[in-house]
Amino acid sequence: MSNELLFGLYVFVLAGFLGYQVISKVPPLLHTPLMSGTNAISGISLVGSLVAAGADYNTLSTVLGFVAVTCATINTVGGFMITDRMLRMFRKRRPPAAVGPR
Amino acid sequence: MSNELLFGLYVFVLAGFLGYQVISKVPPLLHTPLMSGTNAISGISLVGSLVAAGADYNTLSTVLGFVAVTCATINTVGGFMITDRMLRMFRKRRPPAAVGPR
Amino acid sequence: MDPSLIPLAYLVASVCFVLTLQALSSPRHARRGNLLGAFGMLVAVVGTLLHTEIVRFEWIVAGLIVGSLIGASMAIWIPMTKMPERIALSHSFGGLAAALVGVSEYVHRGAGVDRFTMGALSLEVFLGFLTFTGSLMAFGKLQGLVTGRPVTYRGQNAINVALFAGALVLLGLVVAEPGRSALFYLMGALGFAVGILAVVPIGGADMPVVISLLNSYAGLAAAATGFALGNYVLIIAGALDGTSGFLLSMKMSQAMNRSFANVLFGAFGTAPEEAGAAGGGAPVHVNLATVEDAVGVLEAAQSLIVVPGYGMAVSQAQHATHELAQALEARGVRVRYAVHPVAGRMPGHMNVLLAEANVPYDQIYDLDQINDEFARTDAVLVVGANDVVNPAARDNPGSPIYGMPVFNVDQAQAVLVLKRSMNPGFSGIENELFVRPNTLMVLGDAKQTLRDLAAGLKGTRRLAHG
Amino acid sequence: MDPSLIPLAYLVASVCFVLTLQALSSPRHARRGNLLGAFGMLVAVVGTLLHTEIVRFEWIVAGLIVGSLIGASMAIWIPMTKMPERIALSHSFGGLAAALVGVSEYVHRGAGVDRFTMGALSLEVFLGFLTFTGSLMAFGKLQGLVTGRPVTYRGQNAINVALFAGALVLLGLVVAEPGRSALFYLMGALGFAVGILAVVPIGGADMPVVISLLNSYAGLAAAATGFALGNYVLIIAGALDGTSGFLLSMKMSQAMNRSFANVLFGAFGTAPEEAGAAGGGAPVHVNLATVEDAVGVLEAAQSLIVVPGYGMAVSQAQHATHELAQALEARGVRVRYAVHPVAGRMPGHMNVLLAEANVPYDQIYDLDQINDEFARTDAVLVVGANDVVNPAARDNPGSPIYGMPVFNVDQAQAVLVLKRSMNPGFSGIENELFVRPNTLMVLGDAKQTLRDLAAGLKGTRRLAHG
Ligand SMILES: NC(=O)c1ccc[n+]([C@@H]2O[C@H](COP(=O)([O-])OP(=O)(O)OC[C@H]3O[C@@H](n4cnc5c(N)ncnc54)[C@H](OP(=O)(O)O)[C@@H]3O)[C@@H](O)[C@H]2O)c1
Ligand SMILES: NC(=O)c1ccc[n+]([C@@H]2O[C@H](COP(=O)([O-])OP(=O)(O)OC[C@H]3O[C@@H](n4cnc5c(N)ncnc54)[C@H](OP(=O)(O)O)[C@@H]3O)[C@@H](O)[C@H]2O)c1
Repeated sequence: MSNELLFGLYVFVLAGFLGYQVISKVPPLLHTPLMSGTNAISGISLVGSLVAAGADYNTLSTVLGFVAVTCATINTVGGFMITDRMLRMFRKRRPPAAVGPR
Repeated sequence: MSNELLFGLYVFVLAGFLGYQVISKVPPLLHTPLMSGTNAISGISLVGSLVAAGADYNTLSTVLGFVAVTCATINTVGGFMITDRMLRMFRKRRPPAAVGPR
Repeated sequence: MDPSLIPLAYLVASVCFVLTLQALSSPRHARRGNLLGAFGMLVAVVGTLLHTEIVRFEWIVAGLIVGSLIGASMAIWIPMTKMPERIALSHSFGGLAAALVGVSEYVHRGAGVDRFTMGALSLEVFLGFLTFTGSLMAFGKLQGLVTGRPVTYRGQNAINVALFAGALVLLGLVVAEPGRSALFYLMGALGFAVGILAVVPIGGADMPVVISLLNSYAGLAAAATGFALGNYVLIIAGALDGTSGFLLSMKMSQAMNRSFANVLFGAFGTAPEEAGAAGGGAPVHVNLATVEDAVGVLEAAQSLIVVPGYGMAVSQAQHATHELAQALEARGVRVRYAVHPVAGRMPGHMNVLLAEANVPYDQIYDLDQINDEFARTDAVLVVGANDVVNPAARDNPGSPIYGMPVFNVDQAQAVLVLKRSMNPGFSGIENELFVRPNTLMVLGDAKQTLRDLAAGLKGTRRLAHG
Repeated sequence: MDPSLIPLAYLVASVCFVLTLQALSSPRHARRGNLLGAFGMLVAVVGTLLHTEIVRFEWIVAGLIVGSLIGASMAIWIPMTKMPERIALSHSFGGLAAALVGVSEYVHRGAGVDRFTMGALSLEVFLGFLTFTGSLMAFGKLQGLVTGRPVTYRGQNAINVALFAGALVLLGLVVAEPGRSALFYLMGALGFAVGILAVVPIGGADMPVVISLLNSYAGLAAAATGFALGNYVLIIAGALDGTSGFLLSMKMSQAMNRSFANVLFGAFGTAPEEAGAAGGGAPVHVNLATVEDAVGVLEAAQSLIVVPGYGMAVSQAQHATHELAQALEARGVRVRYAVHPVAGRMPGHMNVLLAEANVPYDQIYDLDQINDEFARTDAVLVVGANDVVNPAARDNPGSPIYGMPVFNVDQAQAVLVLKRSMNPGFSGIENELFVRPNTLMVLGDAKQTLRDLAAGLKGTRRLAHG
């Protein structure tokens, strides 16, 4: 089986486990920022789009690439900005202990 | 830079993060089993030793390989067995809640 | 610069993304983590531009500018109450992007691609389009552009399953012979259709589950892209998104005590009519209370728990809620907020709104933290919540939401419920709470009612202190 | 079979290892996880045997048999109290194995290896030998084969640093020109030496920190092997071990309120003489108590907290402790166990011993869980603990262990301390607790004393119940 696929598998599996571990530590308090945050990260498909839009394959590819770049950019820029806007709002009063068992 | 190294880096970094996440969830109660458990896992160097001992490069390599296989086997077999012996001993009485905040 | 740096840039980006999610484990560093994520994205983009195949930049620049403008303006002007809609919408963008990259890749490489790459491409395109239309439907249902009620017809699930199976068959054929472009596009079209048809039968308030699930599909699509392009940051980011979306939808289903299957194929929310009938229409002996009555209750209370729900979002009453709470705290009342995991229309929905209104997050408690406190509390203020405070979920095995963990507000001394009418909530079933003797219903838009209550309290401040 | 299956087998093994560590997050599934890990190891080994280069099996089989016999017999017959020694020993085996693989790889490939591989090999050999000798030293110190006292001489740290730097220089040279085998072996020898010299100056009771740290080195060595052989399961397992060892040693240092540097270069444990002098030799007004006095205290108590320490391990008193506790519980006394993060000689040391004596783990409490309870407790039974109950750490800024979080046992009504003498504990400093008015010192081997106490209680059972 091809190396490409193989390495991809290793990376995918490890990242999957890592995701599970990290995400399950996020408290309900921050679930909405989590959603918009992962949403921003998913904008990483931008890197694929850039090649499509920038490589001079043929017009169709380029146009599709352009649309893809636009969509992906909306996600990343929008996602990170709105997540930041949300997280800015979270303030606390008493020491974290008061938040109760974690 | 060579693909080998590159993929290795990806895997190493991801596994490192994963290790951090997973280990930091292990309660003090199980720190000794954790030590002997990782000890058993570190016996994975066995896979390296096997090739050294089994590939007919030259006598020195083979002998070194043999010693390595022995040492690594001591770790894995011993490690997993003793960890199991330890974990068998952990019993509980009241519902986990009684263990207090986690 | 040296293109061989690209994979390193991607590694850096991946690490940043992981740290972003790690930082979300507490509100303290979450914001820094988010900025780090943005930085990582920048690194990834700059790295990509080193790519030797990239020869012309006008389209790229154009796309980046247009996208940034749209994204930024959405981010700045969208009200917090519209967050679910916003997320649904951008998932659809993400899906579309992935799908289009796949198509353009196929157009470019043509029949030349090897089997494995072809499989990845096909998955990418199928999941991409599915996410695209599915998320748009979800958006429509949340916005009310499409009816929030489940749209059902005979053999619906059968049809959907058939379409899905069909897509898989096509996938197999295309992989077997990558040249068959017609089949490839047909498969994309099927993804397009499945996205719509699979979401149509799902009730409006189940959209959060759908959205999270589509989030994980989008993640898988991204990962597939990564496999197709041999791009590891795509695989990593995709895997992270995938697990995130999946875990969230799991948690939601659990918090509603419903199986995935039930959420996706149960057409939940069609029940109301019958349920309503069972409930015998509008319930009797309701304590309809005036603002004055309610003010009286609040004055008498030493401790108060506020239970916000979807209604608070609808009437944008979060600020009014906090103002009332502060007025009461000024009178020495202990005020706490109880937020149910599925209150509102997305996970953490209420937390964000309360945070927007400057409610400190350590004044907000989870279900398990506070549920025993209600019995020891003088008054509960239910602001536009309904299902999450429905005792039937606890007591009445016949109820559609039986078994869903709910707040025991009915155990408090007095319960004030602010809503506009006696209508049921999302689940469409009657709420016994509203006819309990210790419940006072204060009908009207939540924001207005809260303002009136605050005013009423002011009026009586002197009395209270004198 | 098909050798291209090897990487898949390794992937399966990696997943198993991750699950093993995940399962350790609770005692419930930990055991199953461990078995899964063993299974993963089996898969990895079988997979490796598909390797085309493996042509002769006699040495392999021999090694596997010998190793299994030694490993198994150690695992079966070693007493739980010897766990730290056992782990130190097997770390040294691990280090040796890694180093030898590196050497044999070098012998085989000779000057032909490329730079990158050479770097990995060198790291592997250096860290391997360092771990080998370092762990052996640690083992010796724990066993008492080597003096547990820090061995120090002028310019010691300077010398060690110099050796380490030298090794790095050699590494650079070898990588620059892989042919220089002499330098390569010299570097290995340096690792050998550094391992010994770096551990010599560290006190016996700091060995746990050293062991964990060496554990993480062993992990890095394994990872390096993985880089050299392009073997990903080695990289993954290495990374997991590395982080585990590192995190544990961090936690220990924190629990002792000491920096890494202090542990590694502080020669901690040389202090006793001066400290002893400062304390004015053996302290005065000690309440030396007879077993009868102690029995009286236990009879009067309604609640008791047991604080085990290294001494319980030394005298193997865990069973006697549990028997006494049960006798008291039979009389209606509430008994809890308080285990300090660094009680004993390795993390979780006391937990394992108590588990061996069938003490249910939910009767055992961490520092932060129980430290406020002492003030509300009638009696505390200190079984061979010393430093972890030394009030000086809390009150006396001059003390070497000042700032280390300790149990507030001195706040209890009465404190029974079981130890053999007035000698200090590992840290070598006097313990004010022993001269407090509410402290009773019951000198003698812990196990014997506990037996006597139990007997004493039996004698008075009738009274107590009548
Ligand atoms: N949060 C999630 O992630 C998630 C996911 C899936 C499903 N759900 C479902 O969504 C529901 C959430 O429960 P919930 O109690 O928060 O909301 P709910 O049960 O949907 O009830 C909302 C209540 O708010 C009232 N309301 C609407 N507009 C109002 C206004 N302007 N002023 C005052 N009241 C207003 C409505 O009554 P009137 O019309 O009489 O005013 C309605 O009864 C649950 O059934 C949950 O299962 C949530
Ligand atoms: N656990 C870890 O991971 C770790 C790591 C690094 C350092 N350390 C250090 O190790 C120490 C552990 O503290 P600790 O309180 O558990 O132990 P300790 O401070 O070393 O004291 C042990 C006590 O047990 C007594 N003892 C020895 N043999 C005995 C026997 N047969 N019967 C009765 N008593 C006996 C000794 O007094 P007598 O000689 O008078 O009997 C000694 O005072 C701390 O200083 C900690 O910093 C621990």
